Amino acid sequence: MSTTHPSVVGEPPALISTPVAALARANARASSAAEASHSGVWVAIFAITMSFVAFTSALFVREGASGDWTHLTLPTILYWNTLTLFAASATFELSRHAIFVGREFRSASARSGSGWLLLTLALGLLFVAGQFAAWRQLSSQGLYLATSPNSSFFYVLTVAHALHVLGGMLALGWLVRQRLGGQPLRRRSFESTSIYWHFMAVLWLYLLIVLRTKL
Amino acid sequence: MTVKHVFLAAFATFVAVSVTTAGPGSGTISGKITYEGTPAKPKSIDMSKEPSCAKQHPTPITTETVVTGPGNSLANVVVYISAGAPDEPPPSTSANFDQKGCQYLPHVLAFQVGQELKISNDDQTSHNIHPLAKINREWNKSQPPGTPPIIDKYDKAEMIPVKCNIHPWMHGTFAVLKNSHYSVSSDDGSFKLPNLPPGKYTVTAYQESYGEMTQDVVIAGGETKTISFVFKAKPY
Amino acid sequence: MGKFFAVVLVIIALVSAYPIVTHKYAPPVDISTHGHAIDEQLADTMAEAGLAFLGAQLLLAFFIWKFSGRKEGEKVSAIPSGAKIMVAAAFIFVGTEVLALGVFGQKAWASVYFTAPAADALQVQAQAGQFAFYFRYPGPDGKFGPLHPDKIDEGNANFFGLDPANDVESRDDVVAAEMAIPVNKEIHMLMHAKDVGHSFFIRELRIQQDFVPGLDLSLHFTATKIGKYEIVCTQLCGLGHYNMKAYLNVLSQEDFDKWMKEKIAEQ
Amino acid sequence: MEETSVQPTHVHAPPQGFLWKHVFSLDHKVIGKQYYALALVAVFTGMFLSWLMRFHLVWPNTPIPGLQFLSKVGAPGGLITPEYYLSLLTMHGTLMVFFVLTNAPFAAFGNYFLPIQIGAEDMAFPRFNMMSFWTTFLAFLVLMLAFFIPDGPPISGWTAYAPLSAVGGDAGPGLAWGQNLWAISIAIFCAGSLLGALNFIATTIDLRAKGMTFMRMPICTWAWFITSCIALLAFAVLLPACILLILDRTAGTSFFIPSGLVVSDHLQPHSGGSPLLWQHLFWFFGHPEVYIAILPAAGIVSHILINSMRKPLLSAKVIIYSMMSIGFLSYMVWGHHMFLSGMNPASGLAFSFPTLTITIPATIITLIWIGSLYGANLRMDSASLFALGFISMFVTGGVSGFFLAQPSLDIYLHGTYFVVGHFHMVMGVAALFGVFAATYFWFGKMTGHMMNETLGKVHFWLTFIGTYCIFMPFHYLGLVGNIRRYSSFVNDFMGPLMPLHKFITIAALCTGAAQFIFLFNLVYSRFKGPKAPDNPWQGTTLEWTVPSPPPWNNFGDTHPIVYHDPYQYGVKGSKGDFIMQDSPEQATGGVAG
Repeated sequence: MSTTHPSVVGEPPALISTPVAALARANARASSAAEASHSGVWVAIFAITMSFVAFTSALFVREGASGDWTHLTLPTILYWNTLTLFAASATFELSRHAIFVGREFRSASARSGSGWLLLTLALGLLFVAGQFAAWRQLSSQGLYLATSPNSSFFYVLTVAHALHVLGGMLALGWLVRQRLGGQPLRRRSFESTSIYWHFMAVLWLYLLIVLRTKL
Repeated sequence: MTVKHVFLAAFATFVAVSVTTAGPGSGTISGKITYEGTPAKPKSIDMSKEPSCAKQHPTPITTETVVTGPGNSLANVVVYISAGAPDEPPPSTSANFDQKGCQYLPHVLAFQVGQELKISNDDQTSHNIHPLAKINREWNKSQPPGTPPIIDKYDKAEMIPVKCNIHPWMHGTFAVLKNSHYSVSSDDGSFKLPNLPPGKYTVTAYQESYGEMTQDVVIAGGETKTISFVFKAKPY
Repeated sequence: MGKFFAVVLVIIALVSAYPIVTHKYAPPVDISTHGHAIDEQLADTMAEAGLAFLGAQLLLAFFIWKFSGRKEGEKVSAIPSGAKIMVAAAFIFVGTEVLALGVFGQKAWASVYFTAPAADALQVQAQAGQFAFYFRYPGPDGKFGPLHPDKIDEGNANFFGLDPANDVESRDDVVAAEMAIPVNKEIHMLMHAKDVGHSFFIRELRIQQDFVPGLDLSLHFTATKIGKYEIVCTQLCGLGHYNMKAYLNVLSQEDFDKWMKEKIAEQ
Repeated sequence: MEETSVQPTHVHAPPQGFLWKHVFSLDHKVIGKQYYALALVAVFTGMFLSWLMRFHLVWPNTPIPGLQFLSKVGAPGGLITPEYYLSLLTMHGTLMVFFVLTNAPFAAFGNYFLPIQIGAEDMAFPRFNMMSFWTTFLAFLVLMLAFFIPDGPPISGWTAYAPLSAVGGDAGPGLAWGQNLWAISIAIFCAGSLLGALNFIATTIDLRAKGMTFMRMPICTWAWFITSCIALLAFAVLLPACILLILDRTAGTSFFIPSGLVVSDHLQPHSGGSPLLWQHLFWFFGHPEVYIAILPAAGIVSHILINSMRKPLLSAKVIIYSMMSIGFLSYMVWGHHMFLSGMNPASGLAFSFPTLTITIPATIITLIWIGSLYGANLRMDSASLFALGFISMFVTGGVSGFFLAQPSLDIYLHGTYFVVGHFHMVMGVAALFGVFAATYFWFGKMTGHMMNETLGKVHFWLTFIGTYCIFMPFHYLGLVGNIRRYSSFVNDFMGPLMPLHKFITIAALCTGAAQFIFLFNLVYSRFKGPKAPDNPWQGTTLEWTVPSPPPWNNFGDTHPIVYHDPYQYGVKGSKGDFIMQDSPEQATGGVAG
């Protein structure tokens, strides 16, 4: 079977049962999977971008196609939410600083940076709650999903974005759990999460501009 | 519904049936439906899209939403007792609705709640039967030539417009009624509601494009009361 | 096995081409003023695509004939010119074809879609609905009455949703289930969809265009031959799609005037 | 590598127990086989539906015994109603395009062989991989549920054009809950495909073995990689489109429904939407979808052909670049499906040109295949036959594309059987030939048993001749002007065409029946087939370096190192006329690749 193949330099001999070999292999595997998480998150960002491009070009087509588009005054709370989401990006960066830069970096089990991570999580929650408040505010004005094309797009875009933010918070929650439990943290996983998290802020800014723009 | 209710309902029905069938002493309402004003001119129907039907009508047939007769009479008006008579169980006979020459025969079909409705296709082409019910369940089925009749029934009283989706000119009406006291006015506009036990009744006349009119009638015994309905016709 | 494959492939290619070459299955005779351009374009494309089809299939068959039947360890070789000639051939032959068909061959498209209808063209409104076409002529006043979707009453033959009680222009509008037009006269057709997407196709007229709900399109054409032609729907529109059709009745000017007079009398 | 990772996060242990081994397995090979099985169920269902349609078209008054039990309303007395015909048509299209042509060549074989061919132990994200299959399976169940609801399956075709698909039950039977199920199913399918494509891309980028540079990847790996990039973009657009459609149908929004529609005498409450918006979004997905089906098949065919010819292609690089340009161009041509939809006529021309341009890379690929045959030492087994048949089909289906790419010809051919002939040839049958070739080629590797060659050849001949008999006449019908999607031919001039229709139906019934030979061969060989050696076809790529079937972690405890380009054939190697990718020996002589 595999014995006919040359073994890789630097790898332990191909003996299936030795625990050392299994552990080394598992390590190599886990690292390659973490490696992949980096490109995985970029690919995911690409796909999500494409979806939102589809949504927003649908918005432009719909806006241009008919005369029933009346512009929506966005609830003021959206701007506060924008600040919140960008603050969450900043606190994420602060946590990176606390975890990977300086002395704390040496101590693998230290819980440094978990405070910043928790704050990021809280700000993320605050953002979603803020979006919820914006929906409540609109619906109290009698603007529901089906009221007008602009309210339809408003709900579709903000809900889709909020769901993606919640997805990011799941990853964030996992990081927090690792950190609080003193578990080792992979830099790759951390960075993948941070790329996604910053992307959410940028995506939101884009959506806000699209929703504000009058054609 | 409890067993008691079922029993009471059955008993009431039994009584009602025995009373209605009790020939002597029962009265009749009869009369005539007319219109005043100018009704819309019936339009001829062009069936060239369906040659197998078109050739069954050497002279083109016309629209049947308003069918007039001599002396300003109105045909195809459903006259029925809308209040005063008890609900009745359906008869065992079925109400037949035929599609022939891309026309509904009859144009207006009156039958009772729960009564078997039998729809058959005598044409060489597929028809589609789409009763646009609002209170009852709406359905939409096609009937290719050579397929068995569609059997159905309705649970609630309703005036249901019927259309064929394949042939847009085919329109008709199902009048689903609660009791057996109904009549569809004939070509001379006359109708007759026999076998009415003494009592106070509300008589309703329904015309598919003019809507409905009602009158209260009291039947004292074995008498025949004549009433008339006059619809306001519109030229457009 | 290889030789058998080659023979079968050659037979398939030739049998496939036979009905095309002999015009066994061809579009019906064109009756429009613009259709000849489409027909020429079709013939050109058929010749080029046909050559490409036969060439590729026969070459494939030839190579399979010649190089199949594997003997163990037999030496293989490559076509001396390598991949470059393939790429060059594709660019030169197919590229020219693309240019020829894509750029110079668009006359037909332009003649249908890039020209404006003549000012004196006869206006006809075509309405597609599940599952019939109806046509409307403006009548003696030359004006179409406005449409009111809520007034549509098919059982009463009000297919367009006209409101003659309130709209004077509607009272003389002629509505018909067939499309009668005078011969050699340009027709400016206004297309309106009542419910879902439909399409308007007359094979002999080389005209096909979708009805898009909410988007009233227009099209113009001239028929050159008297006769009755089928109008069919080519866009999936629901269960009666297969039976959605009407007739185009191309009449002489006198017959058309007579037809119109009868129709006006019927209103 | 970070120092923080002294402990492995999880040790990838062999799975235990039937459920984890065969059902909720994280193993890409099991998932690949699951996709294959799903595609197999879908393809036979789809084929059965096409039988019913073909039968009904030519014998409309002959009841099909037993059909009334499948649908009492749709087929009273065994006679198919017009709406049930459209239901069959819609479900046939949806099953074939999504659950067969996307699943079989791409998801099934890609899952199984992409990691092995690049020397990886598994996909980058095995959990996502499992989720993507089960999501797809759920989408399949949701779609099939439409057969069993009283409303019946939808009748708006696999393209689900709005507003027919958007206004609900008024527009016809099957358009209430049936259409809802369709839209939900496709949305779920998109999610599953996105997960799968993400996995393919990340795996190809990150998990290649030592020495496996991009240019050393086998052509089929390249095809799967390019396809997953296309799929990522395409499904990312279809998903929002489906969400908007579902909202129009259930929440009363008006994205696709304009004002003033009167459907079945009901004035619709919507206003201002744009039906063309759906068409744009759908075809932005829909045209690339064609390449999602055909590129993996083209890659597989290249891979098999090289092995059968015992020599490399004239240029693998040119094929790969051509595939990339096809993928790129596929996003600029969607409008050619909409020439007659009332777009600006100038954009018709703008879409026509890139469409015609796609012919160039496609021709390059074809010429390289055919040209590479020159001087070959061609083996004619079942896999090879199907690969060669693929080329023939690809050419036939490709040339008819020439017609439809031109708006002026589309004026006549749009909506006719010519279109049906074209896409069945190039997207349907050609892609399926790729799947058949792959099955005969890799079955031994996947199951440990070889398939029966005689049955394979019989299957090939019946299918090859049969499909030409079915789909070539479609082009003729189209030229005459026979309209597609008609449940029966009541048109006046259809009479003379009926013999041709009968011929097609008989050919379809026979060709369909021949597929049972294949099914039998699959099942029989799985259990009774001779044991498969590790490298039955003397192949060079990494899948032939592992046992048949490969162990759960593919390469045992070794990590393969790659020394060569993938196709070292026609050389003097220690094992014959080839050198395997992971063998360090140097090639002497041979043909330039």
